[in-house]
Amino acid sequence: MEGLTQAETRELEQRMQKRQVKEFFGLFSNLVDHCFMSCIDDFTSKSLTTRESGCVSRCVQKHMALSQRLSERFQEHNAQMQQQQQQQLQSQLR
Amino acid sequence: MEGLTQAETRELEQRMQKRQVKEFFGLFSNLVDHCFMSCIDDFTSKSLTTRESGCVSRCVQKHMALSQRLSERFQEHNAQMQQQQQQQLQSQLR
Amino acid sequence: MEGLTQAETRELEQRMQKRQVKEFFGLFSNLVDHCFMSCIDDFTSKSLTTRESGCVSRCVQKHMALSQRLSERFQEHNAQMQQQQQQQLQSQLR
Amino acid sequence: MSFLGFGRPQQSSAEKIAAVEAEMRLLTEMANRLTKTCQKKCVPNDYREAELNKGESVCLDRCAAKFFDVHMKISEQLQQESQNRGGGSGLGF
Amino acid sequence: MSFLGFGRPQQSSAEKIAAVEAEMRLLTEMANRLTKTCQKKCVPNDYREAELNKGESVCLDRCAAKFFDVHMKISEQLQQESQNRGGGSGLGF
Amino acid sequence: MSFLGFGRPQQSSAEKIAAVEAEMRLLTEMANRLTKTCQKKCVPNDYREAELNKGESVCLDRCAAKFFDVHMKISEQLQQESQNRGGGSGLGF
Repeated sequence: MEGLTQAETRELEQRMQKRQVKEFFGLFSNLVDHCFMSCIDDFTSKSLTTRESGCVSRCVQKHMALSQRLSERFQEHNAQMQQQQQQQLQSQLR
Repeated sequence: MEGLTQAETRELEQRMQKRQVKEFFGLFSNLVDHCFMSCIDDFTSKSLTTRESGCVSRCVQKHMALSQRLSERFQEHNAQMQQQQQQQLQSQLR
Repeated sequence: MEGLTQAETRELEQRMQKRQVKEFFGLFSNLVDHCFMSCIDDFTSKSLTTRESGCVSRCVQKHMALSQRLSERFQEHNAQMQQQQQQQLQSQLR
Repeated sequence: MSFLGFGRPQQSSAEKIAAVEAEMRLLTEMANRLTKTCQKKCVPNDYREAELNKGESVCLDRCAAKFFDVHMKISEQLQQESQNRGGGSGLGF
Repeated sequence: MSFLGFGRPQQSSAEKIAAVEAEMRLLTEMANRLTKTCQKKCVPNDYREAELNKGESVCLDRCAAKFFDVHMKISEQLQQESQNRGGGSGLGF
Repeated sequence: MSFLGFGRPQQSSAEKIAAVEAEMRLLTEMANRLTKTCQKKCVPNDYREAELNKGESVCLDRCAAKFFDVHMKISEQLQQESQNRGGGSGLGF
């Protein structure tokens, strides 16, 4: 975070924390929606069937695995982008 | 709202009002979208057909009935959750 | 903007600018999503095929044409609404 | 001269700005919904051409006209409903 | 007495208000998702009738009950997962 | 060193914070879209297994690479378009 004073960094961190809470609830809601839509199809009773319950549990695990994997690809991509921008800047400064 | 002073309650109410306006417009937009997507299919003319017009009207009425019903289930659920939390707390304090 | 002082107008413009940046990124993300979902279907390689690449490019162009056209219809509609409101007001004041 | 009553007298600065902002947000939201909806209804997803053809263009114009009608119709229906019940948005939550 | 710990002592005004606001936002969000999801599961899109029929009503009630169960179940699973990993949300990003 | 020009000299505190925030929001948004899109493209909805299998994993990696390419491609196309028209976002509204 070059370019920010300590006070600015603190202010930013507080805002980021708030944002993360909001972000987390958004992702959580999306996950509930997605796994419900994918797994729940039996409305002859109000209790989850064994099949539905297992499906939801696997849906959550699979979602965590896939978002973990995509997160790694995303970070690699960002690191690469930053490197390219730095090289561009340096060649311009020469 | 135990735990809030009068000034805090007023501040909160003002924010809630703003939120409700925003919330209302979001629900309204969703309703327009949903009923349009469900009912409008004839693009040979720019006026609504009798069938489309009737479908939209029923779509709105049905949506209100279903969101009313789900709202009741939601409130029952929340009341139950709160009761459980209170009982848990009381048994911990004993 | 009748009814706003100069300072209020400036404040409003600053907020609008912020809103437009946010708005732009939202539209951009929607466009990426839509053209990706519509055009990308081959996951046997990690490079875009010629077909996919052409499809994305046409998707963007077509999207710009259609949102331009709908934007014109929208503005015509708003102008008409405002005119109606003004006429209504004037007939009430008579 | 406004959907949300902007222009009422004796509003504070903050209230006036908030009202204009809310109205602009509402219009933007409506424009985005219009685009998304009429794109789905009128333009196929295969993108074989970059230009809108005649049929698509006419469809978009009619779709827009119907969208404004449905918007107005539902808005009136909700107001009606809300008066019958004596207040409340009628949207449930 | 709150999902988000509202009512903890020694919070500032702003913190207390933010906590209540966050909780209300969360509940509203959940209510909206419930409506959208159970509408898709239980009510066909053709709108031949304006009233909910018996079958649709029963389906909505069961759908709501299952929705709360799934919500709770996933919430517990994420907490479990997060404890196993020693922190983090487990949602990836 | 930033998409949004963070790091330009002589910004006020509030501007610098807003710029960093905007950039983080943009990245989070992009990450969420990536997840949603590639999940739809690569992972079937029946959830018979809890683990990603080999085929799904490879598909996700390729999907991510293509997503970044499409993102970049569209970004360049819009910039091009906007220069041709002499300003404006080219997104219509």
